[in-house]
Amino acid sequence: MLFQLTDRPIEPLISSLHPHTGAIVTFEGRVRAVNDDREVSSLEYVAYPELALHEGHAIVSEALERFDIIGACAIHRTGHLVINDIAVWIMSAAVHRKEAFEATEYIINTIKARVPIWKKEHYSDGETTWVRCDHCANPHDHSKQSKASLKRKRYATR
Amino acid sequence: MLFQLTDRPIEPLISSLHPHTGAIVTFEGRVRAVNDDREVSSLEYVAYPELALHEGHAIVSEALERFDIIGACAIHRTGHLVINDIAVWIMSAAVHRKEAFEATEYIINTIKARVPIWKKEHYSDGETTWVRCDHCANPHDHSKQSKASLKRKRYATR
Amino acid sequence: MTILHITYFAALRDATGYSEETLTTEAVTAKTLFYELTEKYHWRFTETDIRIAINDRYRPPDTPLKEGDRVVFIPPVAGG
Amino acid sequence: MTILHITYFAALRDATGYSEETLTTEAVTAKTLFYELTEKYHWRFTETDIRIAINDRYRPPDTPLKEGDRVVFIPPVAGG
Repeated sequence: MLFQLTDRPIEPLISSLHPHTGAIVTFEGRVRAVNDDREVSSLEYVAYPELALHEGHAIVSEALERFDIIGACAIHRTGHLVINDIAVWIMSAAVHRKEAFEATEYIINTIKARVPIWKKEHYSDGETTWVRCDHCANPHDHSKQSKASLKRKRYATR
Repeated sequence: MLFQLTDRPIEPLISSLHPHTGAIVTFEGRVRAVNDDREVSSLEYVAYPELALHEGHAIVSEALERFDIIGACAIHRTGHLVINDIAVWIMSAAVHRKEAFEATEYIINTIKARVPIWKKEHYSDGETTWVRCDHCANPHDHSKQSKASLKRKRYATR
Repeated sequence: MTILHITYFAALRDATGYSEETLTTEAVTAKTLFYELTEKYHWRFTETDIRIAINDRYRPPDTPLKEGDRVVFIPPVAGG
Repeated sequence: MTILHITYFAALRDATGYSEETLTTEAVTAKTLFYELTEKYHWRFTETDIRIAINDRYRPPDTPLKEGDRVVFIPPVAGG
């Protein structure tokens, strides 16, 4: 399955690997608590399923043609999501790492540009809005969090 | 823990996330069944632990300085590994995806160049050799598997 | 006159109040249909904001419409 | 004369047959010690193949050696 939509939590699981696989690069798009300086409490993703599945499948197929990879797949969540939930999960597997990085980045960039999925942000003040895109169409300045403040809290693995 | 060595199987688990995290890029280096056209049956990784931990920690710290990321970590396996085992696992988390891709690629490239870990390949004919590096120092031609043959088998998620 | 099925998603669903409608139009291309519906619903999107899908595939704005087509105007996407 | 502790890893461990040894040397720098041990063990590595660690940190080849230093010659690494 090259591209899936699901309204259930995404649990990444790489089950069956080609024995020549030397590199796997995954991308997780997570729900952020802050977007454009507004405090987000939750999100709603809505897809146009027939076209989204067609485009998603085409994008992963294009990656398999363009890059020397062994396999790739992508899953996009729909429905109601909360902070830190995985909205999209992408994986590319290759013999060598360069191609796996390139393919995964290509797939997420192209999904964001082409797949008909929309995001409604729910803010902590009760307002909601359909986001035009994560990082480009809003007219006001995308002032960044200071790096120091972001680094105050670290996360760990197990 | 920015950098760890372990002689136990690596099970990636992202447990605690900064709420501003919007993008996580992971890299898994897996044991390949074929290297330089020889059939590999298993591998042995040996580390110089005191220096490997120092360099690994320094590399992840450098990534945190150089790239606008929220967190990063890396784990390298030691001991005996078989085909498809994870040899190294790296993760970077950021507000936006570009920086997460860059940091993860920087960390794996720099680990491969600097961390004192060695790999002995065991071949199916019973021979063994210390690998000088994955992809550069061997004098003979790195003839690639044909893309078609690699793509004969795909792998799936779940 | 052509009978068409229009489906609305996201901000266009909010703007029209409909998830779908069937209508009869004189519009010959998807682009002219878009202008016709802009008059009707006064949505805030312009032609450059929107992509067009006909029968579940992206199509150029000047695509001629046929009886029974399913038409979707795609507001800016925000997946990922 | 300086007393040093040498640790060998990977291909150098195989070449010397030792994981570590303590030796007394006239070598003043890590680089001259490397040539001294190349004479002794006839390993296949040249100076350009090898990096040098002294007391668990990478150091330049011309680093002077001190009594009690732990010296490791690092053959080409292959992690990842």
